[in-house]
Amino acid sequence: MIEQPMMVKICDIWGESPGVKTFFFESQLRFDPGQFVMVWIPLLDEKPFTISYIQDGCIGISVLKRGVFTTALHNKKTGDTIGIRGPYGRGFDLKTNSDVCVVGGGIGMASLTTVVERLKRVTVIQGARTLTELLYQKRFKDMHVCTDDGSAGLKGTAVDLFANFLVKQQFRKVYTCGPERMMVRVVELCKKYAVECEVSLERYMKCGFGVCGQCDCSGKLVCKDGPVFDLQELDMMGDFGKMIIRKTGERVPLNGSVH
Amino acid sequence: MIEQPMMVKICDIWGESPGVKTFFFESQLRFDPGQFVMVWIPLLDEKPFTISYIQDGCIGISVLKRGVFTTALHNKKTGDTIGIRGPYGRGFDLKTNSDVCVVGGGIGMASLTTVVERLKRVTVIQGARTLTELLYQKRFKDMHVCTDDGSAGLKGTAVDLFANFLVKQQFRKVYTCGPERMMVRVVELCKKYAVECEVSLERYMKCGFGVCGQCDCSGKLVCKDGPVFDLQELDMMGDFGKMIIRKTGERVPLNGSVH
Amino acid sequence: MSRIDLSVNLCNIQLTNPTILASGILGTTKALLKRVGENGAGAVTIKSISREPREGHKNPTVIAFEAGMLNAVGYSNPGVEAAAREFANLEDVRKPVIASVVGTQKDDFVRVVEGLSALKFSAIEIPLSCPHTPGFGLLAGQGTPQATFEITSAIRRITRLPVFVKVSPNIPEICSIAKAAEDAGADAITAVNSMGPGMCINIEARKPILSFKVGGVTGDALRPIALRCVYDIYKAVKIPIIGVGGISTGRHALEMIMAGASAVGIGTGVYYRGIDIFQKVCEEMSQWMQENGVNNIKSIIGAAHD
Amino acid sequence: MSRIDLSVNLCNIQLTNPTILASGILGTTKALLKRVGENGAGAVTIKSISREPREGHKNPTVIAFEAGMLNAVGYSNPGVEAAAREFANLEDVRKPVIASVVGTQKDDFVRVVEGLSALKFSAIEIPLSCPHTPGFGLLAGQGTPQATFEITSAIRRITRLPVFVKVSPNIPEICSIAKAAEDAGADAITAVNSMGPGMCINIEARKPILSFKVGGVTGDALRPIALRCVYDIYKAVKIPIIGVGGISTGRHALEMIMAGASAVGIGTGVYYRGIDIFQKVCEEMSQWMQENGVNNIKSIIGAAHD
Ligand SMILES: Cc1cc2nc3c(=O)[nH]c(=O)nc-3n(C[C@H](O)[C@H](O)[C@H](O)COP(=O)(O)OP(=O)(O)OC[C@H]3O[C@@H](n4cnc5c(N)ncnc54)[C@H](O)[C@@H]3O)c2cc1C
Ligand SMILES: Cc1cc2nc3c(=O)[nH]c(=O)nc-3n(C[C@H](O)[C@H](O)[C@H](O)COP(=O)(O)OP(=O)(O)OC[C@H]3O[C@@H](n4cnc5c(N)ncnc54)[C@H](O)[C@@H]3O)c2cc1C
Ligand SMILES: Cc1cc2nc3c(=O)[nH]c(=O)nc-3n(C[C@H](O)[C@H](O)[C@H](O)COP(=O)(O)O)c2cc1C
Ligand SMILES: Cc1cc2nc3c(=O)[nH]c(=O)nc-3n(C[C@H](O)[C@H](O)[C@H](O)COP(=O)(O)O)c2cc1C
Ligand code: FES
Ligand code: FES
Repeated sequence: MIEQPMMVKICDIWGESPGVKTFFFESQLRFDPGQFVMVWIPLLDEKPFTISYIQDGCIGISVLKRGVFTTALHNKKTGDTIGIRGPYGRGFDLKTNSDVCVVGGGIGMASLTTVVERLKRVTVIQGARTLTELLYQKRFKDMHVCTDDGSAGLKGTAVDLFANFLVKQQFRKVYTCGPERMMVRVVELCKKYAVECEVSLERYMKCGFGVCGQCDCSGKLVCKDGPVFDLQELDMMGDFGKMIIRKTGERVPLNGSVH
Repeated sequence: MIEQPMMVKICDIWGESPGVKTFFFESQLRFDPGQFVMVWIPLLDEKPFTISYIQDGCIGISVLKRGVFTTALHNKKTGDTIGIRGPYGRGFDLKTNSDVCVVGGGIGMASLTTVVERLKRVTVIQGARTLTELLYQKRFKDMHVCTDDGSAGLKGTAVDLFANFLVKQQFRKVYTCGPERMMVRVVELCKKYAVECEVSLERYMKCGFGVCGQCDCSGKLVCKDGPVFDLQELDMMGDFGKMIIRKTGERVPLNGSVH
Repeated sequence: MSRIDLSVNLCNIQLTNPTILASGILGTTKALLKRVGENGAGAVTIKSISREPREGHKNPTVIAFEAGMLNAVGYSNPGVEAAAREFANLEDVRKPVIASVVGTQKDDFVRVVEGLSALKFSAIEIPLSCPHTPGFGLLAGQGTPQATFEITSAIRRITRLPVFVKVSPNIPEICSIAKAAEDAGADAITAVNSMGPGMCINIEARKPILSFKVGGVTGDALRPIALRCVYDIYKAVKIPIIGVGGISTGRHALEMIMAGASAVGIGTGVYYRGIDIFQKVCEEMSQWMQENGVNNIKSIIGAAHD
Repeated sequence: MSRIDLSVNLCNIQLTNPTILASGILGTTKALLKRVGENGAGAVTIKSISREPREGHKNPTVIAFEAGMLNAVGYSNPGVEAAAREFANLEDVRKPVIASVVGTQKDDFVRVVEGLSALKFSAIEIPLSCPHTPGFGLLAGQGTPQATFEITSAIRRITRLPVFVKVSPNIPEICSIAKAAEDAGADAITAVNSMGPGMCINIEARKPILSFKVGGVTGDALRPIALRCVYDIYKAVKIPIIGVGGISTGRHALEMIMAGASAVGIGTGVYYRGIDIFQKVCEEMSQWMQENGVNNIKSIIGAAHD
C-alpha cells in the first residue's frame, strides 16, 4: 500500500460503452479482485474506483461518466497522468472458486470482472439499461445479459435474470455489484435459495483507509472492512439498502442507488 | 540499536579494583567487542562506556571512578536501574583471530576483555600504576602485567613490556586501548615492526550516533567511525595523540590523556 | 497477579480506562461510536458539529506521510439538527460520549450546545484550535486567551455538563490559553489539536496533495510536542487534562499520563493499528503496570514532574 | 542522457548543488566540514558560535524518536576567539562555508561577526529561532518581527557578506518575520529551525529524557511544517529561501525546492542515512530530473505554486 498518491501515466484508453472508458496505467502494485484505488486529479478532487483489469505490471479502471470528476477523467488522453493510492479495502473472498454466479448491474460490473477471470465455471449475469451500455462483451463471450428496454438479452433486470437461473441451476456462491436496490434483491434471493453471497458496496469516501468515518454503513467502514461484505455481515448492517451518508456526514435514506 | 535509553536493572556488581567496579545487567542487545553504550543516570548526565562482559542475555560495563558521573555510578546498588542506549560504534575487526597481542593501560583494559575472549593464542599485556589497580586478574590467568611502581610484574609501562615482546615474538595483530599517549607509542612500535594494529579512542561524546560532531578527531567521528581505528586511518588523523575537543567544542592540545 | 485498575474519574465521568476516541476520527455515526466503545475505548468523542451543515474541503482531505498524517477535512458535518437525530438514544453506545462543538461566532457555539442539550452527552468539548478551516479555530482568532475566555464562559452559562476546551500545540503561550479556559469555568483541557498546518507536495504533479493545500499534522510527528504541552499545562492549571497527540501504544499513553494527563485521546493511532487500538493500548498499559508494580493508573498521573 | 544541472547561485555564492549542511550537525571542526564537503554537500554551515564559550546543556542532549530527533544541545560552542582559530584557512574545506552566529544581545551578534570577519566565510547565518536555549532565540524574544529587524540591520551594517536569517516554524506570523528580515537587508531566509520544543519521557525512570527536559524537534516530523513555511515565505518575500527540515531523500529535497527553496539544508538526515546523504540526495534528484525531463534544478524552484 502506498501512503500518498503516485502519479501514473495513462498508457491506454478503451471505450467500453458510450458512457464508460477504461484507463490503463503501469503499476507494480498488487491487487485482489474487489479492491480499489483512490484516483487523484490534482487541484480537482479524489475519488474511489475499483480495479477492473489486473494484468502483469498494468492495471485498469473502468469509469462511468457521471459528474464533474468522472467527466474530467473521461477528458484525459493517453500519456496524461493521474494520481493513485491504494490498494485499499478487502476484496472478494474467492475460496469458493468454481460453480459461482456473478451478478452485475451497470458500472458495478467493473468490480466483478477480475472475479470472473480468477474463477472456474462462472455464470456471468449483466444487466444494463440498453444494448449500448452493456460492458465487457468481448472480454466475456458467454455472458448472460438483460436490458431494461429489451434491446439485448432478456427484457428485465439482472435480478429477474438471476432469479431465472436460481430455479434451474445450483450455485456454490454469488458475487454481486451494482445499484444497492438491486443488490438488496440479489441478497434476498440468495437467502431464499441458501446460497452464499458477497456484495460490493459503494459509499462516499474521504480517507479510504478507515480513519475519517465518512463511509460508515451501520458501524462498518466500507473503505476498510469492505467494500465487500458477506451475508452474515449484511445481516448486522441495518443501513444496507436503506441509508447512505452524504458528504456533510448526514445519514439520509438511500434513493434508488447511491448516486 | 535502540533509539532511546532503556532502563535496565543492575543484577550484579563486582569490585575489579579499589577504583573500578563492573556493573552487570540483563540485556538482549547484541554487542561486538569494542562497541559501547551511552549510560544514563536520570537528572544527572549520560556518558559512554564500553561493554566489558558479553554473556548470554547479560552484559557488563567496568567503570573507573573518576568524576561526578562515575562516582554516582559507583554508588548504585544491585537492584538499582540505569538507562542504556546502544550498541554504538564500530568495534574491533577480529578477522585476524589468533596470534595477536592486546595492550591495555588502566581502564582501557575494559575494551579489550571481550577481544581476548573471542580470539586464540592471545598475548595479554596490562599496565597499571600499582598492583591493586590491575584488572581482571582472575579472568585472564596468564596476563603479562607491569606497574609504574614495580609492585607487580615488570616495573615500567605497558609500552615497555610490549616492546620487550616485539623483539622476541611475532604477532599477526595488536589491539590496544588506554591513555592516548600510550597508544601513540604502541602505534609507533607496531609500525616499526610492521604489525597490524587497532586502537580504541576516547573523546567526549554527546549524541553517540554521528550527528553532533562533538567527538571529532580529524574529521573522523569517534562515536560512529570508531571508537576503533586502524593504522591506515590513524595516519590520516593528525589529532590522534595531539588534540581533543572540549565540552564547549574547543579543540585543545591533549595533555597526557583524554582525562 | 494483582488487579490492575485502569479506571479514571474525569470530571465525574466514570471511565473504565483512560483511552478516548479523539474528535474527527470515526465519530460520524452512533454505530461507529458504539463499535469503538466495543473495541475498548473508555469514552468516545463525536466529529465536531457546527450550526449549519458543512461539506468541508474537497478530497484529498486526509493523507499519511512517514511520520503521521495530514488532514484538512474542513469540519464537514451535518449541522446541529441532523446531528441531534443521529445522536439520539446515545445510551446505545454504552460508553460516555463527548460532544464536540465548533462555531465561527460565540453565538454558534451556544446554539449548537443548546441544540444537543436534550441528548445524553457526557461532556462538551470545544476545539478553539483547528489550524486549517477558514472561519473556525485559529483561522478565526479563537486561539487567544481572550476569545477562549469568552467562548468558554458563554457555554459555561448554558450547560451543566463538563466543558472541555481543546487547545492548539501551535500557540507558544499555550498555558495562558489553558488558564483562560480554567478561569472561564472549563472542567478540563484537551491538549492538543492537530499541529501546523503542514504541507506535502507531489513532485510529479508539482502540486500540494491536499485540496486545501495545507492540513493539520497528527500522529508520531505530534507526540513530543503534545507531551510537552501537557507537561506545561499540568503545571499551569488545576483542572484535569486529556492528552492527545500521536498516541499509538501503551508506552505512549503512559508517557502522556506521566506528563500530567488524566486521560488520553487517540486519533491517528486508529490508522496505525486499527479500531481495536483502544484495547491494545489498554492491554499494553496493564502489562507494563503489572511488570512495574503500579496497580492504579491514577497514581502515576503527573509522575514525570519532580 | 542529457546533462543534469544541479548548480545554484545563492546570493552570488556558487553552489555545485543545492544541498547544504545545516548548522549544529557535524559543524564543530574544519576537518568535519571538509569531510561533509567531500561527501557531496554544496555548502556547509558551522555550529552556531556565540561571543563567549558555552558548555551547553548536560547530556542527554540529542535523542531520536520514531519520527525524528529531539535536541537541546544548548549552543555549546568554543566562543568566537577559539572559533576564529578553528576556522582559519577555510579554503581547505573547498566548499562555501556559512558562519552561524548567535547572541543574547544585538551587540553580541555584532561582536561575533566582527570576530570572524577576517576568515573566509561565504555568508553569515543568524538563527533567531532556537526554542530551547535560555537567553537565545525564541526564549530571548528574538523571534519577533521587531527584534528580527533590529538584529539583522545591525549585522547588515558591518558586513558585506550575504546575511541569512533563520526563522522558527513555531511562529504563526512567520511571513512577517521573513519580511522584517528582508526589509532589514537580509539576503536570504533559512527556514526552518527546529520545532517545538517537544519532550520524550522514559516511563521506567519517570523522567524527561533530555537533561533540559525539552528540545527542538527535527527530522521527518518537521518536514510538512517546514515545507508549508517555505511555501508561505516564498509568496511573502523576494529573497531566496534555504529550505531546512526533515529532508533525507531526493524527493524531499525536490518537494522543498518546488515549495520555493533555492537550496536545502540537511541535518537529521545525517542520522537517517549517514554523512554521504548529500551525495545520495543529489543522485536521487538527478535521477528524478532525468526521468522527468528537468535539466536544470533552478527551473523548478517554486514550481508547486500556481
Ligand atoms: C469502493 C468504490 C468503488 C468504485 N468503483 C467505481 C468504478 O470502478 N467505476 C466507476 O465508474 N465508479 C466507481 N465508483 C463510484 C465513483 O467513485 C463515483 O462514480 C465517482 O466518484 C463520481 O464522481 P463524479 O464527480 O463524476 O460524480 P458526482 O457528481 O460527484 O457524483 C455522482 C454520484 O457518485 C457518488 N460518489 C461521488 N463521490 C463518491 C465517492 N468519493 N465515493 C463514493 N461515491 C461517490 C455520489 O453518490 C454521487 O451521487 C466506486 C465507488 C466506490 C465507493
Ligand atoms: C567510547 C568510550 C568508551 C569508554 N569506556 C569506558 C569504560 O569502559 N570504562 C570507563 O570507566 N570509562 C570509559 N570511558 C570514559 C568515560 O566515559 C568517562 O570516564 C566518564 O565519562 C567520566 O565521567 P565523570 O563524570 O565521572 O568524570 P568527569 O569529571 O566528567 O570526566 C573525567 C574525564 O573523563 C572524560 N569524559 C567525560 N565525559 C566524557 C564523555 N561523554 N566522553 C568521553 N570522555 C569523557 C573527560 O575527558 C574528563 O576529563 C569511555 C569513553 C568513551 C568515549
Ligand atoms: C482526519 C482527522 C479529522 C479530525 N477532525 C477533528 C475535528 O473535527 N475536531 C477536532 O477537535 N479535532 C479533529 N482532529 C484532531 C484530533 O481530534 C486530534 O486532536 C489530533 O488528531 C491529534 O491526535 P492523534 O495524533 O492521536 O491523531 C482530527 C484529526 C484527524 C486526523
Ligand atoms: C543536534 C542538533 C543541533 C542543532 N544545532 C543548531 C545550531 O547550533 N544552530 C542552528 O541554527 N540550528 C541548529 N539545529 C537546527 C538545524 O540546523 C536544522 O534547522 C533543524 O535540525 C531542521 O533540519 P533537519 O530536520 O534536517 O535536522 C540543530 C539541530 C540538531 C538536530
Ligand atoms: S473513507 Fe474514511 S473511513 Fe472510510
Ligand atoms: S558524539 Fe555526536 S557525533 Fe559523535
